[in-house]
Amino acid sequence: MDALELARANLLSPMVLAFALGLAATLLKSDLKLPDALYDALSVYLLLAIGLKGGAELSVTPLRALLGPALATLALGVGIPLWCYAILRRLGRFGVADAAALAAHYGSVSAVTFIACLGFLDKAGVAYEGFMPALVALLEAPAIVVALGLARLAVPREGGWGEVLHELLTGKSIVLLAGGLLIGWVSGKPGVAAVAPLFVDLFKGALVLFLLEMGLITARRFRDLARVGPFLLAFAVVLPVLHGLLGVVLGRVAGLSLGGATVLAVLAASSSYIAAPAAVRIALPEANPSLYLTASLAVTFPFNLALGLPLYYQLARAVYGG
Amino acid sequence: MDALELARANLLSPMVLAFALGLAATLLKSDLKLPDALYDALSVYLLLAIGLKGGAELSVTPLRALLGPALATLALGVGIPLWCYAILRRLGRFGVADAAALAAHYGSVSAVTFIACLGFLDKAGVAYEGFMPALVALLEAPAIVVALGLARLAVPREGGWGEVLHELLTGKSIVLLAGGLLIGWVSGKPGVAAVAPLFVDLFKGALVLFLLEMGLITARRFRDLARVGPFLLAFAVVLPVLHGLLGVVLGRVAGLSLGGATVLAVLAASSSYIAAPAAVRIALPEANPSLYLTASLAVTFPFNLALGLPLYYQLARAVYGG
Amino acid sequence: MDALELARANLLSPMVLAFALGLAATLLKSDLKLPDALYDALSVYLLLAIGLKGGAELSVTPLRALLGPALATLALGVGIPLWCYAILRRLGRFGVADAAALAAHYGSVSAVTFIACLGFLDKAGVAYEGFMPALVALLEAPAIVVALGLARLAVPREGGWGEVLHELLTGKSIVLLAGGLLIGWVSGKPGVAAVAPLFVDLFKGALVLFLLEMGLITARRFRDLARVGPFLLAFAVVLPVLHGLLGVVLGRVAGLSLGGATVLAVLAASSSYIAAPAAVRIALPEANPSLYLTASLAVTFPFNLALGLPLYYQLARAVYGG
Amino acid sequence: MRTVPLKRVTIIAEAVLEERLLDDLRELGARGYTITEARGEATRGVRASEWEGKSVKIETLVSPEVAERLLERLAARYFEHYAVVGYLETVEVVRGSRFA
Amino acid sequence: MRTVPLKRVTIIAEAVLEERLLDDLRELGARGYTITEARGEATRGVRASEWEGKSVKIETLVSPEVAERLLERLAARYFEHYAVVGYLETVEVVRGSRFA
Amino acid sequence: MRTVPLKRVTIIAEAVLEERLLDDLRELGARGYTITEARGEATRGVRASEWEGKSVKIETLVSPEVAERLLERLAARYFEHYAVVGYLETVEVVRGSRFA
Ligand SMILES: Nc1ncnc2c1ncn2[C@@H]1O[C@H](COP(=O)(O)O)[C@@H](O)[C@H]1O
Ligand SMILES: Nc1ncnc2c1ncn2[C@@H]1O[C@H](COP(=O)(O)O)[C@@H](O)[C@H]1O
Ligand SMILES: Nc1ncnc2c1ncn2[C@@H]1O[C@H](COP(=O)(O)O)[C@@H](O)[C@H]1O
Ligand code: NA
Ligand code: NA
Ligand code: NA
Repeated sequence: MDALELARANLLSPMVLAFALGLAATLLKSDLKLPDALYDALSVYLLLAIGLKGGAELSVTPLRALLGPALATLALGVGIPLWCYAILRRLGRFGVADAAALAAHYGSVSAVTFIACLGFLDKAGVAYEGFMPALVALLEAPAIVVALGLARLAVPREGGWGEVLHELLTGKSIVLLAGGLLIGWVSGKPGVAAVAPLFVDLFKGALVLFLLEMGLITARRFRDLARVGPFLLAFAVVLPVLHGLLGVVLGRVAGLSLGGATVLAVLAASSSYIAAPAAVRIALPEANPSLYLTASLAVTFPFNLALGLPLYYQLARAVYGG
Repeated sequence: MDALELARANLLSPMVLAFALGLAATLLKSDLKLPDALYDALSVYLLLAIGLKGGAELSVTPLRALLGPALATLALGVGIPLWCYAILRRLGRFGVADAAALAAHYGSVSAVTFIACLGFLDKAGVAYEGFMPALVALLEAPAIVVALGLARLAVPREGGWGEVLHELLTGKSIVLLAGGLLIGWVSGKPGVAAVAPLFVDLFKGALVLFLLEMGLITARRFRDLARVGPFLLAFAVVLPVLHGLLGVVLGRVAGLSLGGATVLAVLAASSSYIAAPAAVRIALPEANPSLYLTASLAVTFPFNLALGLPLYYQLARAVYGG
Repeated sequence: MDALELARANLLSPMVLAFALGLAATLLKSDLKLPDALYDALSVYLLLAIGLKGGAELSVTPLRALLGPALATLALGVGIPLWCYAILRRLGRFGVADAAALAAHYGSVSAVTFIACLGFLDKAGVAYEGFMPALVALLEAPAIVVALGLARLAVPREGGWGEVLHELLTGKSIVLLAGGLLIGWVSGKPGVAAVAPLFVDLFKGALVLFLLEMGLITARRFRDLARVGPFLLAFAVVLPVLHGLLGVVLGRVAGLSLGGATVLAVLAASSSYIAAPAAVRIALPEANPSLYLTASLAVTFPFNLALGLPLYYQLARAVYGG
Repeated sequence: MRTVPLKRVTIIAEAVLEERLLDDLRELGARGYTITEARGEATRGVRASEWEGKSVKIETLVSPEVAERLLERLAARYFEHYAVVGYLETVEVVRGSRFA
Repeated sequence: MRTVPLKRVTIIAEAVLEERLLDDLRELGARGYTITEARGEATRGVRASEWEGKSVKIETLVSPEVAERLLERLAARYFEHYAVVGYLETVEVVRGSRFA
Repeated sequence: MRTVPLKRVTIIAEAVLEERLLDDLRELGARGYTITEARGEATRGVRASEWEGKSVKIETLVSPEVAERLLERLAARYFEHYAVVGYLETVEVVRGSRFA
């Protein structure tokens, strides 16, 4: 399929359309809402499912194959918040807290964008390394630590790192991802096969329901778009594209396949909307949530979902000469 | 299978038995209850699922095939509340508000009865037009508008139609059904195939759980049966049968298959228990909820589920000379 | 597979590992929690699912095949609380209320341990009688009645048996199990086949999610382990093993297969953590919940899950000379 | 700690009224509100058993004048046909001047 | 707006007691009640940490006499063995004569 | 029925603060608390609309001194950056001496 064809197929997939339905329902002031418990249950399910599948793959992968990609991932996790912070401070004239908060979000990762990327690649028939979920778990925390560190360098504050680090490393998404990876790795492919009807077969359908809810939530953020300002709007689209390109290049350097490099690009380009907001709200309460939540959830997430996925894949094809 | 055989098979299906289990649990004062969130999640799932399947069918159906059935459906949606209102006022001596409220319920449609009908036909091996879910979406609102209009003609009241119409057209069930139809239609059969393990394969099992909860709810209404009076009890059984017959005849005129006409009969015969109660409670607060809820939920719904489905199918066979 | 191999395979199954993940998450003070509604929904699902499957089996089983096993089960339900009570009073020096409360728990049954046992046997390729779920329903209540009776003999109290018996017999787990059995039995194998994608195929995956939550709950009980004392700790491990052995022997006498005897052993060895606590809290409020909950949930349940299952199977093999 | 005495108005109503009641609050000058999901029954009344559905409990801290207007609105618009309960208390609010 | 002073009795109890407490309310003359799901802890007590389960918060608007009887019932039946908290306040109820 | 007058302190806060507020309660001498899930808005304020998430409502029965310390803690630690509301009332508690 050529580039336009892929972009079209992505936009017309049930997953992107369900997200659009959620947006439309909120914008039309429909009373549609999904129970909170369904949203929570689906996010537990999705995280555990990608952990399990990734773990089963890990069990048949030589661990050293992971080394290069892991280092590339860590480099992204440390680098992205550094330049984001600098750009937001210098060019965007944001205060310390807001700049650091945004840096934490864009350096960390959105699991649901990652999951959508797997769906996209599966549909396009592109193979990728099975261990990619391990990289998600690896990329979640470092950027947040780096960004909070930058804020503390600029404005020293009392209170230790203990609580923040503990909350990051034992946060729900890392525990489920890492736990799922371990379970999948230890019980291996036959173990995961026994639970595949739930954790593999239903995966795409569950993603459709989840994205419907994400659409409902995202649209509620739209009313804050005006407050975000043109600089941050541009930032929330341009930086992900640059990060995507960087992800592709690093992926190639680290020896990933074309599909794997596309996934790494998506990890780099995506911005957190669960782990980072929670950590930042506690550790940087003076940062303005309407800036970071709106940029991450109402701009970058829909952009990546609708346009980013095929774009990063095209970038990867260009870089890989495919 | 002959008529009795079909009726028996319907009564002994897991779906009807699960409903009976729910009834029994409440009547025995068991502490069994399903979490509210499960009920809400299942109803989102069921509506979206029938939308998706119907939409995928629409994508391979010439749209003009829909025209006749759609007109027949609209005719039912306008006609049923008119004669229901007249009967309830003249013969039943109900007040304006109660008569209009009941007319709204019987003219609108019960999605779960529709879903149960599909299960019944699948099991009986009877084919039906794939676009029937579109008719459910079409039939939900008109009767409610007509009935509220009748009430306003009889007793003019202040306040515009705006809010009521908005709530009807953006109500959860229409948004999910119409949204599902659109998603299914746009992404087509291959798109829906990707999510079929969730939205198709699990459908009947989910219906069993949903009907268990419906049984629990319905039995709680039984205590109000006495308040409903003999006239309304008879109305709640006789009118559905007449509507069923009318649905079969209109279905035949509109060119539906035998299975499709059975479905249209069920749409006509079923009475709303979600959209209509919510709209009526807001727009006609002086109507007595124990009348319309009890008639619709505690009489007509169980009647249709247990006896109506095979009966309407027999009517269709008679009319189609099958 | 030899004994050690089986024990290892059990410990490394996704189901036991998920339980361990739940334990670890709580002990690491992670914020991971599953929504209450998910836990409730999963327990409804699991109980109904085993009921349906058991019922479908019953529909092709001559009912008299059930007689021997049912009598063996009832004997366990009456005997276990008697000697548990005596041991706890005489040797353990527990008060009347605490001894009776514990006797009720160990005489009754844990449905989730039973379910885990089926998973274990399926994986080990061992066949068992399909009607075993009926025995679970049979074993739940009698021991609780016997134990409460012992407490009343020792310390007469006012208030009739009515409320207690009613709550026991209409409790959620009995209604779902017995209801599922009936539905499965009446609608037979073809009826259950229609809902198998939900109630059969997803079963093991659902069990993994459920055990994750059980791990979270169990670990919260660990802090009370100190209060339980060495006697009760030993009791909570030794008695289950003895009951397991007894279950095997009675199973053999009652004519069960090797697999069936293993299941009966697990029923005997498991202790209740839903029906018994609720009944005891109402009927014996002066009993200390931290004793019975901790022993049953934080000691016996993990012991059975991790070590008991392969152990009871080995006992059965020894007794059956297999 | 300096506190300001304010009225806490509590409204318990069938869930279907939530949006309208919040509109009333905003219109009549309440500066905020807190909602909890509730269920309830009027054990001898007729209404609550008829319209079975969830209830919401809406609490708002307001000045005595706004409280008065809210209760009047309840009486005027809802008492006749809906299952609604309303009551008020005086509470001591920290940073209370924000709300009055 | 005319209001009637009534007692609001709040009972916080382990969920397993809900049915019994509602029976008590009806028996002792309460005309209605509102329930919200709660969770809680008695941070230094022993009870609440032992019986882990959900709590319910039951609120009822009653006359002073009924309030008195309710509190007596709580003390007589529940305080010894169960995790139960009860307290009362005076509130101003619209249409309050319904409840007393 | 003998009751003891105590302060009931109510704190409504974004859910992310729950653990910290409970730590404060324990540290400052509250003997128990009850939590209900809530949602809310400060209709004219800025904060609550920005940080969208669930709220919790924490209630605790305490002596007047502990109440005072709690309100001071709220003002010192949370009011600047977080969406927090706090208020207190006097209530009559059965077996109230347990809590003070
Ligand atoms: N006496 C009462 N005390 C507390 N809540 C009440 C009382 N009476 C009614 N309610 C609540 O108010 C709702 C509506 O009551 P009503 O308008 O009397 O039907 C009920 O569902 C209860 O939640
Ligand atoms: N001081 C308190 N303030 C508010 N609620 C309390 C307090 N103490 C106990 N509770 C609540 O009452 C329940 C039972 O407390 P107790 O009877 O002391 O074990 C707890 O779960 C809390 O929800
Ligand atoms: N006037 C009010 N009455 C009752 N609750 C309020 C009021 N104002 C704010 N709240 C609650 O307190 C939370 C935080 O408010 P704020 O600190 O003003 O942003 C809101 O989410 C509401 O739940
Ligand atoms: Na990123
Ligand atoms: Na109809
Ligand atoms: Na047992």
